[in-house]
Amino acid sequence: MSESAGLPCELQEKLKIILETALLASPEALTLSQMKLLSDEPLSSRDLETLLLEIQRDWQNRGVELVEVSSGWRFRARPHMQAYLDRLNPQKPPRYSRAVLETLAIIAYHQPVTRGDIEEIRGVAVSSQTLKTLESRGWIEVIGMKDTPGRPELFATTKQLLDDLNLRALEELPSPGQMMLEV
Amino acid sequence: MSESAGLPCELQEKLKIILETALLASPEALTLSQMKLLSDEPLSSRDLETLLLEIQRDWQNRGVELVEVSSGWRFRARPHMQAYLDRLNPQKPPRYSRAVLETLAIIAYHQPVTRGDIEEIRGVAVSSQTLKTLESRGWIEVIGMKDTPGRPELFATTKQLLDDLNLRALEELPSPGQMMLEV
Amino acid sequence: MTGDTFIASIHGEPLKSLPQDLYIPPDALELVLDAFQGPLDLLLYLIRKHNLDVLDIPMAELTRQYLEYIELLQEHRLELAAEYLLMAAMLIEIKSRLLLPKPPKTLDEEVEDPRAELMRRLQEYEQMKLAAQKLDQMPQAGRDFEFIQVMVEQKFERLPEVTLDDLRMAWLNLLERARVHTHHTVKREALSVREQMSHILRCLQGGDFVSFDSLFDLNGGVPRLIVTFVAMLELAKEYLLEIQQSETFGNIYVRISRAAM
Repeated sequence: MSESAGLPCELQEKLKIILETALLASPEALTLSQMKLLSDEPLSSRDLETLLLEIQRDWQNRGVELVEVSSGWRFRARPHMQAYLDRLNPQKPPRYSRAVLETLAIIAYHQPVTRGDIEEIRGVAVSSQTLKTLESRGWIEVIGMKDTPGRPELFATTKQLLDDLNLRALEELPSPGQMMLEV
Repeated sequence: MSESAGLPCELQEKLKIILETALLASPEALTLSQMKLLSDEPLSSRDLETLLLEIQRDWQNRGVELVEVSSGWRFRARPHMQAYLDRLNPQKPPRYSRAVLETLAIIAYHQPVTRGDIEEIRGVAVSSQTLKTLESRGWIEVIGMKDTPGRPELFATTKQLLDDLNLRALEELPSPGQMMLEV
Repeated sequence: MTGDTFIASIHGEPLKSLPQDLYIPPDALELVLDAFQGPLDLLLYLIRKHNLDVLDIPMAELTRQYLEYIELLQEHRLELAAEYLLMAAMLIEIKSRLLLPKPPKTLDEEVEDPRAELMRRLQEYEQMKLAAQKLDQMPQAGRDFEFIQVMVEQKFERLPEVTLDDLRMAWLNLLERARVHTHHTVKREALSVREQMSHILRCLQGGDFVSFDSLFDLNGGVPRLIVTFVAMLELAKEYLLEIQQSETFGNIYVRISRAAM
């Protein structure tokens, strides 16, 4: 597996077409190791990334772009195209309530947290509906039980949340503002 | 609404980008009237179709194609990309039955042969389904009739079979080796 | 919430004193409650509205406003969540502790400000409240942009693949079987001849006479010429070809035999 030599031009073009097709057709982001399966010859991560950056460049002035998200690479329509896409499908997804958003923020920034932790920070009870909304969107999940009386569930955010916000990692979440006092 | 004048170049480029994005992002085929919603100016069906044909041409050598289906226009992966896409979610490839494989082997190694020849060599009757499977796959074809009672069809293998096996000529078929029986 | 003072009327009764700056739609005081995410949110609202410092909350003022607010809500028989009443109790407790004379400092022990816990909770809550707003402002899949998924027609049934080895094994099996049943004789003729036979028949599909010469590939080399010739003899032997020559040394013409068409 060559580390840096780069690929012959023809093979490169062929691979680019296959990669582009797979990325366009895949219902989810593709990881580097998945994409390596698409090449008949062994392909180094470095060569693969070079190809991905080239595809990214090919799409530079189009309405669709290739982005890297937490679970891999995928194509998305650029946000400024949304106004046009909304004309085709005028049903906007509902905006989430403040209760849902605050619960999500607490899980995102304090994870893993129990329902009790969330209630403590918000100062009010958290409805099951709120948690269900986030779970069914695939944004949060139970990752275990806390070893305290009652063994409450521990919630964390998912890769899908990062994907849906077009982020590669949790650290890319906006800072919640200057920390005022340490918790 | 201009009927034929064509659109100014810049507007055309902008519309092409929007159309392409909408067609890529839409989970279903888009009708002409849906696509007309994407233009800020009134757009004639004729101008729209010209743009669609241009997009189709732009995608000519790619792994994805713009096609017109009964419900409108949509992008889809080209059939020959299927093999690559299958690598991403591997399922066990189906296999031909022994009858089909042996029939194919006889036609390949012994062509041109009649159904009777095949039956004589295999020692059992050859079902029409077996021959139909190979014919519809494009691997065998009837190249004439034998001048014997009943005028049976003569089968031979096709160039498609060679292509699919990655061979240049039939001679490149592996020799079955010493196990060959001589008359 | 707007900047205007709004006097609402509930069940026909005008409301006398509403918290300033608070928008209350008529006949819907519940919405006031809904506007806040809980007592911490309400306290933050009061603190921010009066431009108070979270780190140095004037407890008397804050407590007074808070109590005023929940009294108003209670007067109108609105069910207050227990958290609001709990917070009221906590505020009163903090306020009363601040009013009590401070015990003399003992040793180096710091006397904890009774407001500290409340301050901490308010700050933590406010931070998450702002974080929630920021999250909501981020472009979100499905709302602000779409992921692309080009359709893959599942119609193409997956076709079985055949390898050279499959073919070879199938042929070997046949030969093996044929050897067991010796009355079947199977012989593998030179493939090139067999292939050429198919090729010639294909060339003659049209049914017309074709010139004998044209069936030979002159660029294919001598072996190819011989193979083609042998293939033609084989075909003639099997009555699949008609070969005609009208005069000695004249052009030879070949066509597929009527019977073979």
